[in-house]
Amino acid sequence: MYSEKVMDHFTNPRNVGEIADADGVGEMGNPQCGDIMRIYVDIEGDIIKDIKFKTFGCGAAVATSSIVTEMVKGKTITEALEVSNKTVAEALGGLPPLKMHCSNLAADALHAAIKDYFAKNIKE
Amino acid sequence: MYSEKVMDHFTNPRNVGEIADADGVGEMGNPQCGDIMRIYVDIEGDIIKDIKFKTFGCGAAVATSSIVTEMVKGKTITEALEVSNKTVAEALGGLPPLKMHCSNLAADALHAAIKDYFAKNIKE
Amino acid sequence: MRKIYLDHSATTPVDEEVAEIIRIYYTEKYGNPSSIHSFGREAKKALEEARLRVASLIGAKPEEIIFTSGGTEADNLAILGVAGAGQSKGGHLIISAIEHHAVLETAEYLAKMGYELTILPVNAEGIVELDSVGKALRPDTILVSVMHANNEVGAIQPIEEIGRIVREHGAVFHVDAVQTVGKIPVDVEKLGVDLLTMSAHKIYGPKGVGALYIRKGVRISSLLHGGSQEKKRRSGTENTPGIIGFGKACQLAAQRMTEEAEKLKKLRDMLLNGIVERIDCVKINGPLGDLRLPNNVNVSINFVEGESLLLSLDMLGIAASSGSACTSGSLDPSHVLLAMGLSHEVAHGSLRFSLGRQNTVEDIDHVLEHLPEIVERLRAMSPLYHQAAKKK
Amino acid sequence: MRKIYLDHSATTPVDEEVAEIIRIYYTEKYGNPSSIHSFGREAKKALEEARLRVASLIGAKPEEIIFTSGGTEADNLAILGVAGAGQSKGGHLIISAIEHHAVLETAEYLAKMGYELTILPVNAEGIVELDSVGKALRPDTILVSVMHANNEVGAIQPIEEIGRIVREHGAVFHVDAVQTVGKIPVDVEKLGVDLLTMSAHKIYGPKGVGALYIRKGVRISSLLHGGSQEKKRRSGTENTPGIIGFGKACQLAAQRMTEEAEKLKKLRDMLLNGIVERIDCVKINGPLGDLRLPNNVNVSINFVEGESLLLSLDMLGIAASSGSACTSGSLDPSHVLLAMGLSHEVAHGSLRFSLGRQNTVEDIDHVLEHLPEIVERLRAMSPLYHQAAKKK
Ligand SMILES: Cc1ncc(COP(=O)(O)O)c(C=O)c1O
Ligand SMILES: Cc1ncc(COP(=O)(O)O)c(C=O)c1O
Repeated sequence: MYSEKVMDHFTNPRNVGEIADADGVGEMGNPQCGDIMRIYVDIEGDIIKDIKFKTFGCGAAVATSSIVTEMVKGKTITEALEVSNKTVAEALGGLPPLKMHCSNLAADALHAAIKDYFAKNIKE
Repeated sequence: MYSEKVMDHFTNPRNVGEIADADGVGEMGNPQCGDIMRIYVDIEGDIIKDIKFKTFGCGAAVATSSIVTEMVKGKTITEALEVSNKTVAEALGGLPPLKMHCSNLAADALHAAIKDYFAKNIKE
Repeated sequence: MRKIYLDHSATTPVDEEVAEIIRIYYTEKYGNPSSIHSFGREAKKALEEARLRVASLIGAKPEEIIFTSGGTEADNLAILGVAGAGQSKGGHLIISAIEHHAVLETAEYLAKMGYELTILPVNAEGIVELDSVGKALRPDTILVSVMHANNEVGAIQPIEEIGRIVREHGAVFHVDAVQTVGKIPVDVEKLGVDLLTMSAHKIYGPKGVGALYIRKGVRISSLLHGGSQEKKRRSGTENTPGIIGFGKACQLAAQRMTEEAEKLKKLRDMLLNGIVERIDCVKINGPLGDLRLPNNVNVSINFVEGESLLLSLDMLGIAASSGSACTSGSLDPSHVLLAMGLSHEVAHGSLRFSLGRQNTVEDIDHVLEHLPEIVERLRAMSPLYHQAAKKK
Repeated sequence: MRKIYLDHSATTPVDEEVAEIIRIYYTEKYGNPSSIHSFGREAKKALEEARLRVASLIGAKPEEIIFTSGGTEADNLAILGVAGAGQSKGGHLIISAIEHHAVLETAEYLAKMGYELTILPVNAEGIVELDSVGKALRPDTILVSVMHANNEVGAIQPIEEIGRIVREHGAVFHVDAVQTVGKIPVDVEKLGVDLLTMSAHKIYGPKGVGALYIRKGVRISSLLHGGSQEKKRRSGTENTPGIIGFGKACQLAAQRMTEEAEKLKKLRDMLLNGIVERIDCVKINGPLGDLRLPNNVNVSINFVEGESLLLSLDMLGIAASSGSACTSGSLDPSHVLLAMGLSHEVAHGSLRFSLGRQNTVEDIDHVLEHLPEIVERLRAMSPLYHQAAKKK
C-alpha cells in the first residue's frame, strides 16, 4: 500500500512536536474527516530556522507532515512556498490514489503557517 | 441419478426384440421428444404369453420398458391393465423427478398394445 | 516476526481439513455435478451432502439452501430477489442502520429505482430497538432486513422478537447471519426468519462461497440467468470444491461451537478489560456480555486515528481492523459507529480485534503489552491529545 | 476400472500446481485483500499479479479485468450491465442462436423486461454468417453478443469480422470466450471486442472463478452491490485463492497452448475419423479443421439416444456428454444442434467428446474399440433403426 519511504516517515517521523511561541502556526484538515495537521515554524530573516509538526491522521498524513518539515527546514520562505502537496507526494515515492486528495495536506499546512507568520509580522 | 435396479434393467434389458405378427403392438412417445417405446404382446386366452419391446430413449425409457415386460409376462390382461407408469417407477426403486413425466411411458405402451389386441380381435 | 492474526471477522484461514477436501475435489473428483457420468455423479452426491451439512447448522431443510458466491451475493439475492418477485415495481423496504454494505447499498440501489426505504436506528450499544420495527412497518412493506450480529461492534440483535413482529405483519424477513453462523446458535425456525445469509470464509471455509436460506414457499427472483443449477434459482457451474469445503466447515463449526465460544469469550473479555485498564480515554463500542459476539473487541481510542494504530500494530505483526475512513475507502468513518452516536472524531480512532480459533492468551498478552506504547507514541504526535490534556 | 475423462468442455481437473497455490492462499496467506495489515497486503499483491496474468493471456490491460464467480456471472454482468448502463429502459439486443444459456437466458430475461431481441441464425456448420449481423443491426442496437467458439460443436466464429461490423455501428460487442481462452489465441485488440467472458474451470483452474474483460471506456452497471471491491464494479470479498489459481492457470495455458493444441487436434481427428469409419449413419456436427476447437468432437449417431450412449460409455469408465434433452433437464435437445438444422431425432443422438491435457492416443483407441459395440447394442434395441434398415 505505502512506499517504504512513507513507512519510514510514519515510523520515525522527523521534527515531531510543538514550538512554544512559534513565529507561525498553520493547521489543515479537521477531525471529522480524520486528518488534522498542525505545523509550527520559527523564521529568521527569510530562512525557516525551525519547524515542528503534530498530526492526527493516517499513515499518509503523518508521513507527509514529517517529510515536509525535512524538505523545508533551513530553506528560504520562497523555497518553502514552492513545495506543493504534489511535490511532497513525489518526495515520498508516491501515495495511494485515495490518499492523494484526502490526507495529503502537509504543504497546505506549511503554507498556512508561513501565512500566519506574515500576518503576525504585518500586525506588529 | 438412477437406482441400481434401473441400471440393471438398462444394462441387461429383459425381453428385447420384436414378435413377428404379434397379437398386439403399442407405441408411445415420439422421436421429437427423445423417447419411443414399442411393445409387442402375444395373448392366449386372457394370459400374456409373450411380450417384447424395442425402445429408443434414455436409461429410464429402456429400464421402464424392460421391467414392464417382466412385470406382466404370464399375467392376465386384467393384471396387466392394473400396471401403471407409477407402479413401474416404484418397481424400479423410483426414478429421478424429471424422468417421471418424460420417459416413464412403458405402462402406457403396454396398454396400447393390449388395446391393439382388442381392436384386432373385435374386427375379426 | 511472530504474527498474530486478530481480524477473523474480515476473513479466516481455511481449516486444514477443509483445505484438503477442497484439493481432492479440485484435482481428483473434479466432475461437473450437472454431468451424468460417474465424475459428475460423484460431485453431485458430495454437493448434496454439503447442502445437508450447511442446512443442519441452521436447522433448515437441505432444499431450502441455495449456494452463492459469498455473503454479498446472498444478501443481494435476498433483497433484489424479493423485490423482483413482487408484483409491482415498488413498495417499502426496512433495514437497520448498521447493516453490512452488501445489504445497505443494495437497499439504496432499490431506493434509487423507486422503492421506499426506512432505516431503523440503533441505540448507543448498536442494537435495534423493537418498537422502531413496529412503527416502521407499513401495509406496503415487502421486506425487513436486520443482521443477526454486527460485524464491527459484535452487537447481537433481537432477531427472534423482530421476527415475531414481522411475521405478524406478513413482510418477508431477511437476516444477514454472516457473523453469527458457526459462532453462536442459529436456528431459522426459532428465529422465525424467511431468508438468511451465510458466508463460508468467516468460519474457516473458503472465500467465494456462501449460501442463502430460503424458507419453503418464499418466492424470490434470481440474479444470475443461465444453466439450471440450484433448481434454476442460481445459475452457473457450481463451485463444488468450495461448496463441499463450506459443508465441512459447517460440520466442524457445529462440533466446536460451544467450546470455542467459551474460550473466545474469555480472551475477548481479557482484551477488552486489559485495554480499558491500561489506556485512558478509551470507549468500548458495542454491548458487553452475552449480547456481544464471543470473538469481537471494538474500542475507540481517543485522539488517535485508526489507520495509524493499525499500521503501528502491523509493524509488530498484529493484524486488526478499524472503522476509520482511511481503511474503508470512503471519506466517512464507519456508518455503524456513527449510527451508534459516536462523533466522527472518535469513530476515526476505533479499533476492532476479532478473535479466532488459533488465538491464545499469549496473543492477548502480546497486544496488551504493545498497544499502550503505540497509543502513547501516536498521542504524543496528535494535536488533539495535547489540547485535551490542556483542557483538563 | 480405467477412467477416461473426455468432458473437458464441461469442466477440467485443476492443475496440481494451481491447486497447490490455492491451498497456500487458503491456509497460510489467507488475508482479506481489503485489509491494510500484512496479511491483507500480501493477498492484495497476489491478486493484482493474477489480474496481470489473466490480462496478458488476452492482450488486455490489468485494469480492464474484473473478477467474477464464473463465466455465467461474467456473461450476466456483460449483458445486464450494458442494459443497466443505458439511458433508456429498452433498446435492441443481438445474440447468436448458439450462445451458451448464460447469454441466451439473460438476453431472454431482458426481452421479457421490454428489450427487443434478434437472434442470429447459424449455418449447417454452426457458424454465424456475416451478412446476418449487418442486417440485424438497428439504430437502437445497444449490444451484440456472439461467442468465440461454441461449447457443443466447437465451431469458431468470425469474431474479428463481426467486431468490425459492430464497431462501425457503435454498439457494444460482447464475446463469450469461455471455450477459446487458453485453447486458441485470443487477443481483445485483434478481435475488436468490448467485453469478453472467461472462466477458470475450463482451463485447469478452479470452479467458481471467472472474469469479464471490460474495454476502457465501456460503461456497465454492476450486478452485486456492497463493498467497493473491483473498483466498485463487483462487490463481495474477493475469492483471492481462486483468482490467484486462475492467474496461474492462465500463465500455464499461455506457455502450453501451441503445443497442446497441436496434440489435441491430432487426437480429435483420430477420434472423429475413427468414429465415422467404424459406425454407419453417423454425422459429424460442426466444422472440420481450423474452424473447429482443437479439443472438440461432436457426432450424431442416428437411431440411438444420447443419454443411453453416455450411460453405456460411463459403464466402461468413459466420461462424455450429449446434446440429448435427457441430459439437459429440458424437454428439447440442444438448441445449438437444432439451430444448425438437425432434426430433434438426430439431435437426441448426439455425443460430445471434449479432449484435454491428460488424454492420450490410448484413450482414443479405447473409445474407438468400445463405441461401436455400444451403438450396435442400442440400435438393436431401437425401433427406429429397424425401420430405417427396412426402408433401405
Ligand atoms: C455481516 C456481513 N455480511 C455480509 C458480508 C459479505 O460476505 P462476503 O465477504 O462473503 O461477500 C460480510 C463480510 O464481509 C459481513 O460481515
Ligand atoms: C461458452 C460458455 N459460456 C459460459 C459458460 C458458463 O461458465 P461457468 O461454468 O464458469 O459459469 C460455459 C460453461 O459452462 C460455457 O461453455
